[in-house]
Amino acid sequence: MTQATRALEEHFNRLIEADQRVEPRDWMPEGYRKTLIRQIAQHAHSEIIGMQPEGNWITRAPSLRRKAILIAKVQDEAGHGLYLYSAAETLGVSRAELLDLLHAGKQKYSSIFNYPTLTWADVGAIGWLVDGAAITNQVPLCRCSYGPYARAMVRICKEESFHQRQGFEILYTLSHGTPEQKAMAQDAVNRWYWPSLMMFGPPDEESKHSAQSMAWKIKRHSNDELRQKFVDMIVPQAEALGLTLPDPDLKWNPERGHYDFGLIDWDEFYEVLKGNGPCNRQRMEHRRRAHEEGAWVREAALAYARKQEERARKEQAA
Amino acid sequence: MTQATRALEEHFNRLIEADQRVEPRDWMPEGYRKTLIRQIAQHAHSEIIGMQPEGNWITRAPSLRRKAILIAKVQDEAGHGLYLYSAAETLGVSRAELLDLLHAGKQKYSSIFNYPTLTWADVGAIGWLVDGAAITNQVPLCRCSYGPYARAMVRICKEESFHQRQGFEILYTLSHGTPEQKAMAQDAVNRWYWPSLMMFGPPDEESKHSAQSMAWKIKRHSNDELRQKFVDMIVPQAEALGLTLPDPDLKWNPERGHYDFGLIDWDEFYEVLKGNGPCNRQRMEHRRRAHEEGAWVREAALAYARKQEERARKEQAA
Amino acid sequence: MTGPLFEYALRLGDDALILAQRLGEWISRAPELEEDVALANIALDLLGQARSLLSYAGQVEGAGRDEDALAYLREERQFRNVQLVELPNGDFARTIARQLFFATYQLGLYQALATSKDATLAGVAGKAVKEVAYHADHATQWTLRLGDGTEESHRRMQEAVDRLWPYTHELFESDELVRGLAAEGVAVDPATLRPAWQEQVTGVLAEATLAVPEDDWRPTGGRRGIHTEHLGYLLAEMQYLPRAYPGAKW
Amino acid sequence: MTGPLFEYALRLGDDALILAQRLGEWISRAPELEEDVALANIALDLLGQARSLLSYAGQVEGAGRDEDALAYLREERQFRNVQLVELPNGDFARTIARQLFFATYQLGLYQALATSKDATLAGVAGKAVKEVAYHADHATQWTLRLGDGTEESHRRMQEAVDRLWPYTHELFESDELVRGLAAEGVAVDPATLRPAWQEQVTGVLAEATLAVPEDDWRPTGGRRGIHTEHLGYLLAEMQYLPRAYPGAKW
Repeated sequence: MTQATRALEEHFNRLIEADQRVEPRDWMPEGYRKTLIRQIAQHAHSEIIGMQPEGNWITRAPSLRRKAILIAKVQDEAGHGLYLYSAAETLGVSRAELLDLLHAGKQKYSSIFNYPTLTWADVGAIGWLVDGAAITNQVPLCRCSYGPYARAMVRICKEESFHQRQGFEILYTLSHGTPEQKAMAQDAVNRWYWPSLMMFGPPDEESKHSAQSMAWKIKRHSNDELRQKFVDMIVPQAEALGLTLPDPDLKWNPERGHYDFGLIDWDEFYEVLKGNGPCNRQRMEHRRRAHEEGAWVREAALAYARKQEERARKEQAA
Repeated sequence: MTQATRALEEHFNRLIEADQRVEPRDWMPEGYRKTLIRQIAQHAHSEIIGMQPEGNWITRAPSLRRKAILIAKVQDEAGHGLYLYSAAETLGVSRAELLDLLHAGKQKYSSIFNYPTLTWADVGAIGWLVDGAAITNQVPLCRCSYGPYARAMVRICKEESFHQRQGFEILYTLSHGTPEQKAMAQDAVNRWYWPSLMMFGPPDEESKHSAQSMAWKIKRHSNDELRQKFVDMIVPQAEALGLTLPDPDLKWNPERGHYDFGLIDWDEFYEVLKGNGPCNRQRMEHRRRAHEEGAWVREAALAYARKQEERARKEQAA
Repeated sequence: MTGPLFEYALRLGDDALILAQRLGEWISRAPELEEDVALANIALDLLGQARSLLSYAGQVEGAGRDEDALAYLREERQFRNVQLVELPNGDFARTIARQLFFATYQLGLYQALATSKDATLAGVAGKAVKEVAYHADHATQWTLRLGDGTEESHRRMQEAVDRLWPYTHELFESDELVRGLAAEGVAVDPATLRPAWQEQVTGVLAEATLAVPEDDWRPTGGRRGIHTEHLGYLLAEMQYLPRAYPGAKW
Repeated sequence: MTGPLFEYALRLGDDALILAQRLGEWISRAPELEEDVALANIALDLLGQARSLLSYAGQVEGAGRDEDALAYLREERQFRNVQLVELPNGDFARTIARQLFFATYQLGLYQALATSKDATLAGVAGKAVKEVAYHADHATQWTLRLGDGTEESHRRMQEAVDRLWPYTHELFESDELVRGLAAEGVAVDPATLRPAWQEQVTGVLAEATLAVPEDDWRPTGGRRGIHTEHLGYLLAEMQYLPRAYPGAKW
């Protein structure tokens, strides 16, 4: 390491230490850059793959108001994807490259989106549980040490908490509707509860990247801390909904000041992660098909832009 | 004309005169052959294009019994197509050639199939009116001078009259059901009545091919005679259904011993014939797409058959 | 018998509703993320217009039907949209051609309707003009890119324009009902919108190096509830839940 | 709570019903007329089996539900078919691969079920054996033609086999319910059908010059009402009319 590099690294470390933001113009260790690219890309991919399970209900939303809210929500996810790919671009990697990595199966997206949305209530359950877990994960990221990512997260978190309230409201309406509607809501919660707990990633003792990420202040809390926080949040919300959570071991622990909860089926988690969830193949095929079927459109836009440039140049020359 | 040909022609004329059947092995005038090919092909094409408007309701039939009856009916139409293409093949033209002519827009199918099936009641109206008109047209064809065609018609007519009863029964059930169902039935009859009268072709004074066809005993009755016969048949059936026919001029004429009926909109007829009916483009596109998307399958079957032959030959040689 | 104003509001509302439904099918399938956003945006605008117009229709009718009763509990034969908006999306070129034709029509319509003597219609139209101007611009930009882009995009865009052109005639059909309302200063006679539309659209097509199709076939019937065979499938999907759970609130 | 026999009849009935519905989509779209006839024929056979089985389920349940109430008025989560039969048709190769896998399974099942102590199940199965033997033969012949036909057909058929293979595991899953009924001599434990199926299918694939896929992914859930996202659309279309006209007779 040259002396110049050592000086840069010290500057970087001081920024981190002082809880200040690292910006694209700043020098940063290669590991930091790689970790951020991996994390931001995975996050961006999750937003765009996440459009599918909810998008599945756009044409079948049961009222025009719900349809409008759902379209707006899925549109927000596309927008979040855009912010996040832009944040990643500040680290020197283009959206097209990241999409190629996604399509080649070389980068991941959140496993939660590999479960199917079987009924309308799933849209509510995703809003309440999945967006709820996402917010729990993401709120600390608003203070992430990398500036562009932190700023994208501020904007995203604001919208996500809106989405979570909408999901809660869908479930509330169902659980206070007809007996069939209440059963539909309970069934959706039963199916989405455990996968939402898995969204925080493996238990701390198995988490590969956590320690370094915490040191770099990319991450602020461990997986298990965040998971506990989430459980503590949703238990009273489930009561307000009049729905139960499918965990017989769930109960308040006055000593810990937290809810205890049952064992997570980590085998299922790793199976889905490996590609063997109910919808992994479907999600990737849908995504790849949209990309491939859109290739001629993107090429046309490029060709047109080039022609326009050419014309402008000729006009100037004339 | 050589003497031999003259002798053959006399034999042909005697067969026609004596109301006997001309068979594939018999000599026949080129015009007779061409007329038959055109008519049988158009008839065959009508059967296979006719699968579409009714096929449109297979996945949406309102009871399992109706679904089964409808599948069987559409299947019969495919079967009729097969008999008729076979009958045409006895005249020296292959099914593949005829399909190519259909797909190229060089041969026609019955214009009736260029109207959309908008509701379930349309399936009833097609059965009752369209199959009813078809039978009226086809019963005399069972005595057509060309043997293979006449025999195909015998078989087809038997099935068609079954279909007509089923259509009648669908409408009867609807017209004796809820007010909405009755309205649905009446609406379908209103839409299919006039087009079904057009199925007999232009008025006699405008019909191009009729005189020669009658002389050759391919055709036995004029368009207008058949149309009158059809109207006389359906008026009492409509009464039995409790439905009205959308023609204010329809009334019994005791002098003629027939029902008088209103003027047909021949402009509409010629527009549809020209290709400008509501569904002409859709029907042709559907048909062409099925054919094109099936090409690789037909090629595979052919390739496999050749390989099997080859293998059999080698085995024999060994 | 329902009145002409009810019927007129349905026509406009159904156009917007059915097109919003079709555009909604695109979301997560667009050629790029920006277009997922743009198409969702247009769908949302149209859905908003549909909700206002159907609510108003229900109010005018006075039989207690709200926007959802009208959207979810009518049968195919009771829908009043033009056939253009119910056609399957096809590829991106077809969707863009439809957007160009429809948005240009709707922009002229709403601009004129914004001065309607009917305060509600004028309000809905006035608010929507800005939205629809964006829709027209979006479609125009893409028509230029696809028409004057690559060989393949040109071919596809020309095919799309040729295929959909026949369905544009129905947009400008007038009948006694609309002429009556137009005479009262309530509605806009669509026939009056044609010249400006023609000029605008043919101008865009020319700039996009696309040929203007010949007028031949003129499919029609939507305003009388005569639709293509595609609408029934769209409605079966759209209306499924309220049909399956009669009386439930969502 | 409904009894195991009701549940078992539903499983068999729903498999037949949903596959019949999918095959019905082919009619007028087949590669040649003979296949329009053949696929319609198979759909009709399956539909007939479904009607007998669902009628019997309704009878066993004793709650007054007939075949139509069970087919048209249950929701997605109440359907008990395996996921294999609800998957979209795809191209002809995929449809044939599904037919090969399913008909071979169903043939073994019905042959065994024909000696069930339950007279109705035995009767339905006994009658269906001949039909299903034809289905299996039809699929086998086409698998050979496509696998050992042209390069393109081989590629497509292999792709189809690979894609659908994971869904075959579910066919042979047994659970307490079916083991209980099997112990009483009423049902057939599907696990017992696997070896013969495997031998038969791999034999056909080998003759068709197709590779037998590796076992990896094992999607499942149909017997508990966990389906793919495709089933909801199928049901929305299939059930539309009875949902839209509650109580009407057809």
